[in-house]
Parts: sequence; structure tokens; C-alpha cells
Amino acid sequence: MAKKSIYLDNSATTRVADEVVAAILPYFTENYGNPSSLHEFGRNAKAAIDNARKTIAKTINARDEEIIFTSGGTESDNIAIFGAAKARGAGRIITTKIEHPAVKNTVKELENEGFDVVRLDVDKEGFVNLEQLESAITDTTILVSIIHANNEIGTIQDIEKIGNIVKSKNPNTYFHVDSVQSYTKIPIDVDAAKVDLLSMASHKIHGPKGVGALYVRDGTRLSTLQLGGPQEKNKRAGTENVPGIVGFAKAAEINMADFYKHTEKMTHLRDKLIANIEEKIPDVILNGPKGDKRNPNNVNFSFKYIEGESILLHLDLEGIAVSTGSACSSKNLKPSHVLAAIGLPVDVSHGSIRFTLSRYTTEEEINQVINILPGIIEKLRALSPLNKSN
Amino acid sequence: MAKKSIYLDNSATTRVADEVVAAILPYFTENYGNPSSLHEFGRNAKAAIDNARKTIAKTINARDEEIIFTSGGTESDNIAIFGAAKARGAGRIITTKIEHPAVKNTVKELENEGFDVVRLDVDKEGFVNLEQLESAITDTTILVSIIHANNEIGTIQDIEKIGNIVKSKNPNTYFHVDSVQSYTKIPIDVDAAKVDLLSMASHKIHGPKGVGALYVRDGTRLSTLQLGGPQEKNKRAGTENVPGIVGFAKAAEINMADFYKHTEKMTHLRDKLIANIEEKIPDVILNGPKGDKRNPNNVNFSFKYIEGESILLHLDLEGIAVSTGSACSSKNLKPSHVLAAIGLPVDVSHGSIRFTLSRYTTEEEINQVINILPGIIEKLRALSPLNKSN
Amino acid sequence: MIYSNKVLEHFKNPKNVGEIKDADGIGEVGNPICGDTMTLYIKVKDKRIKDIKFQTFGCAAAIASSSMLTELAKGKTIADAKKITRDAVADELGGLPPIKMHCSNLATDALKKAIDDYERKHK
Amino acid sequence: MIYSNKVLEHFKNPKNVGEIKDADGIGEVGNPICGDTMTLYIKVKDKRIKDIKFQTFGCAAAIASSSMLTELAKGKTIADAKKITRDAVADELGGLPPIKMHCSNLATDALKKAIDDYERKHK
Ligand SMILES: Cc1ncc(COP(=O)(O)O)c(C=O)c1O
Ligand SMILES: Cc1ncc(COP(=O)(O)O)c(C=O)c1O
Repeated sequence: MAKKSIYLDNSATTRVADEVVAAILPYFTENYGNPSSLHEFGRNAKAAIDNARKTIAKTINARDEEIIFTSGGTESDNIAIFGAAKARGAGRIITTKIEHPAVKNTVKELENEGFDVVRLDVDKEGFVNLEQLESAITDTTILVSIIHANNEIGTIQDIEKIGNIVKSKNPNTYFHVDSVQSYTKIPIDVDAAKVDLLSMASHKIHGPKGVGALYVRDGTRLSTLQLGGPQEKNKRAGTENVPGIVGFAKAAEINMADFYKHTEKMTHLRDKLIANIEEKIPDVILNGPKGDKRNPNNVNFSFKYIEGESILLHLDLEGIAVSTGSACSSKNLKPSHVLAAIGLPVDVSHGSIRFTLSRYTTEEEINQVINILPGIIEKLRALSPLNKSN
Repeated sequence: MAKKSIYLDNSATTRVADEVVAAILPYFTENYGNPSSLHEFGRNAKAAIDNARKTIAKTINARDEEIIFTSGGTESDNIAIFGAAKARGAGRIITTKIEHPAVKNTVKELENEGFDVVRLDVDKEGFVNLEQLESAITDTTILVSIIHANNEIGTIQDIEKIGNIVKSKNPNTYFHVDSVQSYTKIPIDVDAAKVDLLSMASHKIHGPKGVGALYVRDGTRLSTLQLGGPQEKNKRAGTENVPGIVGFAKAAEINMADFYKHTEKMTHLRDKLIANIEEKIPDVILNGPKGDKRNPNNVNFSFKYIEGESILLHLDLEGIAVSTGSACSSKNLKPSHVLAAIGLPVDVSHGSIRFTLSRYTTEEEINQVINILPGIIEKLRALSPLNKSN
Repeated sequence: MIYSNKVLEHFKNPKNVGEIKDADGIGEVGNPICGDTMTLYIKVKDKRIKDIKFQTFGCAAAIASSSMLTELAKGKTIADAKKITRDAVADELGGLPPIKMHCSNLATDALKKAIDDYERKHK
Repeated sequence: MIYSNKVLEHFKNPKNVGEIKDADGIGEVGNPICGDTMTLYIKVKDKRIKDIKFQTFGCAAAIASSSMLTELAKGKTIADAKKITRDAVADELGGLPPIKMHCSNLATDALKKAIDDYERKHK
């Protein structure tokens, strides 16, 4: 990897922080015990994951025993949704049209199995229709699952307002929040937002891949998906990923320690990138809102007349890593369902690029993107049959 | 952890090899991309897991695309068993009375859901009754799931013989092997043994925790459990644990490179420990067979009249880490179902201790155990009301 | 299973271990939950427990509870010894893991049986 | 999506890009699968493709296929140009990822349409 690479795909995954690597290492070769073992190696491992649980719990105002560790965001979403649905047996599940596939496909499967699914519309900035939500919640509604900060366009839903609507309409409805993209970037208080289930993933916050967490409010009925040993209070069998869990907690700790400093820096660079693209490149559409209802690390633009994978690869040739909502780049060749939900026509969504920043993103990097991007867009537009000015 | 600790609990989990740590590190802070990303970071990550897949495939005579990566042994077992059962819908599942809970509890759940389950008996050394197996396989049998090397008593089942029985009685029956304890310790050839599904775990072979693999023979119908993105050919959604996968493959590579050297060394030390315990301590029972049908790293003894947790803690006070099949040490206070299956009375199984060696175990360490153990047994027996000689 | 230091101390060096050949009362109990068993011997003089010894087949918690119980009971009057509760034993040990609370039960049950035995023989 | 070096070369520096104002034939195709579109212009002289240009809205594979096709077709007789298959385009590019094979289809379809257009106008 060339030294000068500019990594702006932090919603896909992040660099592991050096402090996190340092925290992990002793758990590979010294404290390598299995937390289920009774001897000292085991007790040390158990203490390590108990500490990590405490750390994660504190970041969202939860109690230690309400955190279970998983293998990542997808597993957390699966346990929350399948677990709750199977424990409740039948009923209505309410979600949105802009969920990550880990929620979207899970809910789809439950719909196939006979659950009654309602998918809320969003407006053109990606905000959920709260009146529609309120009227959708019935006596039979068992679960409302909402993505906190959208992974493609960065829209932040008001989970406190949503939690209050859910619980005042039907207190027996579980409220699940997918906070994989928002965790440690947007403050979360599970009590204030009346959340019952909340998904987190380590590798999105400079922790290692292969570990995540699920907050499960005390008393929430969940069917267990992965069976085996009695780990994680019988909610998730399998030898715990001790180094991963320790690293995840370290990453959360680092991010929370200077929360305002790093989110303010990202917000500044985000807004600078948005302003410059809007100024320097014609025929662009910012997807998602502006201001404090946008995830501090997210910029998403559609560049009319051209296609995302081509933009991505040209940026890649310049050492800049981004992602796209283009159909061409997806494995099923379908355009982004999130961009469709905000009303973007297919040809426009075809040319969308997501830049996602991290605490490590520098002003120089953003300046360089601002310098390089207009030329690439121009070059590709010169190729395009759709470009009216050709 | 004191430097002089003697770790003999390698069937619970292992120390990560230094070479494995070295292989992992660049994937934390340099090649940290998401394999689904199209840019260079992503392509490097993708190449890394493709290489790892090749490495793992080679060790069991499989093809690359037949390996899927999971979060560990438990998940591999769950995907194999739930996945196959749900794809097939109904029918008979045959397993043994000495499975790990990751198989045992999964099969139990399927039995509750209406599948017809047969649990094969084992003889007093832990070998499956092959005639019973043969007569249990019917036209409706969908799955046979067998533990290769038992995790408690080390008994190695003859999977080639079993595979041939299964396929000759009903070629439509899937054959799943739990090789979590045998992988890289006993040669495995999935074609020779006619295996369709085979579970492996990284942390048992000096790889990192939080990663495992499942071999899935081409054409095997499996229902997907964890839904989300299209990773692992739609068989296991979720961002891949790239550093974990790389580390797992490195561990497998190291073990296979000097396979005979390290298994012979373990076998020698295993047999020395067995011989010395039998010689120096009266009233002991070796659980599991002797010789080449015992996992090279496993020693399991019942010490009559005393209880396992007490032995374990005394050894722990001397810096020696082992495990026990005692009821007292298990979270549900039930004695080991494996020791019950080989016909051990409850009070005897209560006093069983498992010593599991690794490639790092030294002759000096075994000598020290041989020196320390008899005194501990004597001391505890002096306390015991069951000890006739008291 | 995290044990307190006090438990580990009594486990490593249990007090009052053994048999009293000419015991005035003997209590034998088995634990149906996990299979632990304990035998308790008492020697009584002037309605006081003059000597007490135990043998236990069980885990660290069972051994430590036995040891602690004998310490608590030694020298007490029969009447006072009867009042020793399993919580008292566990408290003196600095607590026991919840799943191991039945072990302190075992010890108090054995003492009760030994006293019963003594009273039956000496009434 | 791993592209061959040849694909990346044609993607970075596509040949024959643009419009021919007085084209003899124009082929416009849209890809129903992923939404890519392409316009191909040919200039014909003595039954030979004398000049050829394209505009493509699409991914790297679409752009590279377009570029490669124009290279293959340029200078060929109409009869020979008709024989260019999508596999020929893909092969010349050193292969395409399976999911992107439809992109080379797009290019050959556009050429066919341009030739049709030319033949319709010049018969
Ligand atoms: C909002 C959201 N939910 C869930 C996931 C899935 O997390 P993971 O990739 O860790 O399984 C992601 C990651 O892409 C995400 O962005
Ligand atoms: C035979 C066997 N199968 C499955 C497992 C479960 O593996 P893991 O702990 O990696 O989930 C184990 C580990 O204890 C095992 O020994």
C-alpha cells in the first residue's frame, strides 16, 4: 500500500488504532486463556472481557450485563431481529426502506416466514416518516428496527423521538437500533431513547474486525441463534474472541475520550469537502442532509451523467479510496435501495460516490481530493453520451 | 501471568504462534481494507482471504471455493447442522453421545423442532458403535454428524470407515465431521472420508480466537443462517475478519509444515505423562484409548475419591493449567456427558482431569507435572470420606 | 468461578480435617445437585462441641465451607451450633459464587445431622 | 472486481472517444441489467469502417470494452466487423469478471446497431 494513499472509505471499515493493537497483543501470546477455564489463564481472560463489557456499557449508559459480544455488526443485527421475532412468535415488524442488508435481508426472511412487515418511507434527505411510524404501530407490533446513522447517506434518525413514539403506542414493542455507523460518533443513551436492542461493530471504530456487540435491555426476550456452550449468558455460544473484545473496548474508550474533538474535526472536514464539491463541480447532488443531522464522517454525492465505479477507479488510481452506490459495483447489479428510497432516479444514483472520513483524516487529504476530483469528473463526462454539453 | 506457568489446557484454547501474530499485524494497520471494497485496500484484503482459503483448502484436500470462513468452531457446527437440516426440511439426524455442546445442543434444538434424532452409543474407550450406525441410516436420514477427535477423552473415530458406511447406505445423507480438536493434529482428507461438511477452529491450533472455517462440499444444500451482505458466497454474511483469517491460515500452514515432528513430540510426551500417572498414583482410570487412536495431545484421568475442581485449583496454585469434567466446575453442575457415555460412574467422573498438550509443551513441563501431581492427589484424598484407606 | 481469598485460604489449608474415631455424633450428607459428599464428626463435652473434624469430597467451595463451618462450630454449645446458617458460613468466607451456595448448605446440613446423631445417642 | 491490466489501460486511456458529427451510422444501446448506455458512431468508406468513435456511460468494463471494440473494428470491412463477438472483445482485454461480461455485449450490440443504421441509410 503506497504511503500516500488517502483512505476515505471508513464506513466500510477502518484502520485499527495503534493503541488498540497494543491492547490486543498480550491477549495473543500471554493472556491467551479461554474465559471458561477455571485456572489463572482463564480467570485473566474472563476479567478482560468483563472489563471490556463495562467499558462498552458505559458508552451507551447501559449496565454491564446488558452487553453481549458478537462477531460483528451483521451478527448483532441478526441476533436482535431473529432473536426477538422468534421469541415473540408472530406479529408486525416495522423497519425502514433504508436499512443495511444485515437488517433488510433478515426482516425479508421473517416476512417470508409469515411476519407482517411494514417498511417506512423516508423523505428526500432520508428522514423516516414519523407519522407513518406512529400509525403503523399496532397491538401486534413486536419490533421496530431503525438504522441510526445511515451507512450510505449519513442521515441521523432522531432515535429519542422514535423510542418515545414506539413505547407510548405499544410498550411491548421492542425497539432495535442499528448503531453500527453512529456508535462513538453520535451520542447514544439507551435509556433516554428507550432502546431495547442496539447493534455495534468494532471494525467501524478503529477496533479489529470479527467482533461486535449487542445491547440487550434486561428482561428482553430473545431466542438464541447460535447454540453450544453457555457463553454470554446463553445468548451467544462459542469461545469468546478475547483479543478482539479487548481491542473493541479500547477503540470505544479512545473515541469516547476525545469525542468532541474528533467529531468536530470530522464535521469540519466533511463540510469543507461538501462545500468545495458543490462549488467546483457542476451537476452534482448531495445525498442526505446538511448540518448536525448528518453523520460527521459522511459525504455522498451523485455526479450526473457518469458512473460510480469509473469515478471510484480513477480515484483509486490516484490513491484515493472511496465507495459507490452504483449498480455496476454491486454483486447483484442493482442500484442502491437507499438512493432509490430518497427518490433518486436510477441513472443519477448510478453516479454516486461516498467519501467517509475518520479521526485520522487530515485537512491535506481533503485538499488533495478537492484538487483531483474535478478533473476526473470532467474526463469521464467527456466520455458520456448522457452529458448534454458534449 | 508468571513466566513459569505450565499450560496444559490446549483443547480449551491455545497460545497464538509468534509467526501468526507477525502475519496478522499488517492487516490491522496497513492492509486494513474491507474485501468488498473495489479500491486497492479492498483488493489487497480480498487477495489475502483468497490466499488463506487456498491454504486451508489444501490441508484437507478440498477446493478453495469449498471453504467458508466463520467466527469459530461453534458457528461452523451451527451452520453445518442447522444449515443442512433447514435445507432438507425434515428427516433423521444421526449423531453420537459424545459430541461437543456446539453439536449436541444444535441437534437437541432440531429434535425439539421435530427432526428424528438417533444418538449412537460408544464403547468404554469412546468408539462409536458402527453396526448401530449402519442400521440407523435409513432412507430418510439427512445428516450424520460425528466428532472426529473427542475434546474430553481424545478418542479418534475412523471417519473413513464411517463415511463409507454412510454413503453406501444412503448417498443422499450429508456427513458432517467436527474436526475442531483434530484439525492439523490428525490427517484429514475430505474425499477419502466422503465428508460433506467439516468444522475447524483457529484458536485450537495457535491461531487467533474469533475465526473458524467450514468445509462445504460443492453441491451441498445449506440454508444460510446469518443474513446480510453477499460475503462468503452468500453462505455467511458480515464483513470478513481479515486479520483473523490470515492468522488462521498461517497457523494451519505452520502446523502442516512440520506435521509429523510436532505430532510425534506430543505423542511422546502424552504417553510419558500417561505412563507416569499410572505408575505413581494408585486408583486412577485413564479415560479414552491408548495408542494411535488417541489424539496426540490428550490425556484424561479420573482420580478416584476426589473431586476435579479441587485438583484443578491445586494444580493452578502450582502454575499448572488443566481442565476437569467435574460437575462442580460446569455451569449447570452436571457431570460430563462424555464420561457418562463411556460408562464412568458419576462419582468417578467427578474426579477427572484433562491435560492437553501443544507443540509448545516441553519435556521439562511434563516432568514437573509428574513431580507435583502425586502430592496433590494424596493431600486431597486425605480429606476425602470416600477414600477407603483413610 | 472466582473465589474469594478467604475461600482459597481455607481450600489450601483446611482446618479440622480428618476423622474422630470415637465421635459422639457423625453426620453424613451427599449433595444431590453435584454429587459432593461430606462426613462430619463431633466430640461433645458439657453440651459444648469440644472437637470437630470433617472429610469432604467436593470442590474448593465445599472444602472451604466445611473448614469454615468447623471453625465456627468448635467450642460452641450445641444450642448455639444449631443456629449456624449457610449464609453465616458463606459470609465468613467473604461470599461464594451464587452457583456454589449449595456447598455451604452441605456443611450446615452435615453439622445438623451430626448433632441429631449425638442427641439420639445421648438422650 | 479484479480487472486485467489491459482493461485498466483501456479504462484509463480509452481510444476513439467522442462523437462523429457526420457519422454514416449511429448505434445507441442501453443495458437493461445495470443501466449502462453507449453510443457508437461509424464513418464508412469503400465498405470499410474508416472512423469509429464512442461515448459510454458505464463502469470500467463498459468503457474498456467500448474502447477495445472500436480498436478491433477500425479499418475492418463491414462484413468482417459484423463478425466481432463479445467473447473476442473480452478475450482481447485479457478477460472480464464474469459479472461484467454483459459489458462487452453492450459494445458489440452498439456496433451492430450502427452498422444496421448505416445499411438502412445506404441501401
Ligand atoms: C448500518 C450497518 N449495519 C450493519 C453493518 C454490518 O456490520 P458488519 O459488516 O460488521 O457485519 C454495517 C456494515 O457495513 C452497517 O453499516
Ligand atoms: C470438538 C469441538 N467442537 C466445537 C467446539 C467449539 O469451538 P469454539 O469454541 O471455537 O466455538 C470445540 C471447542 O471447545 C470443540 O472442542
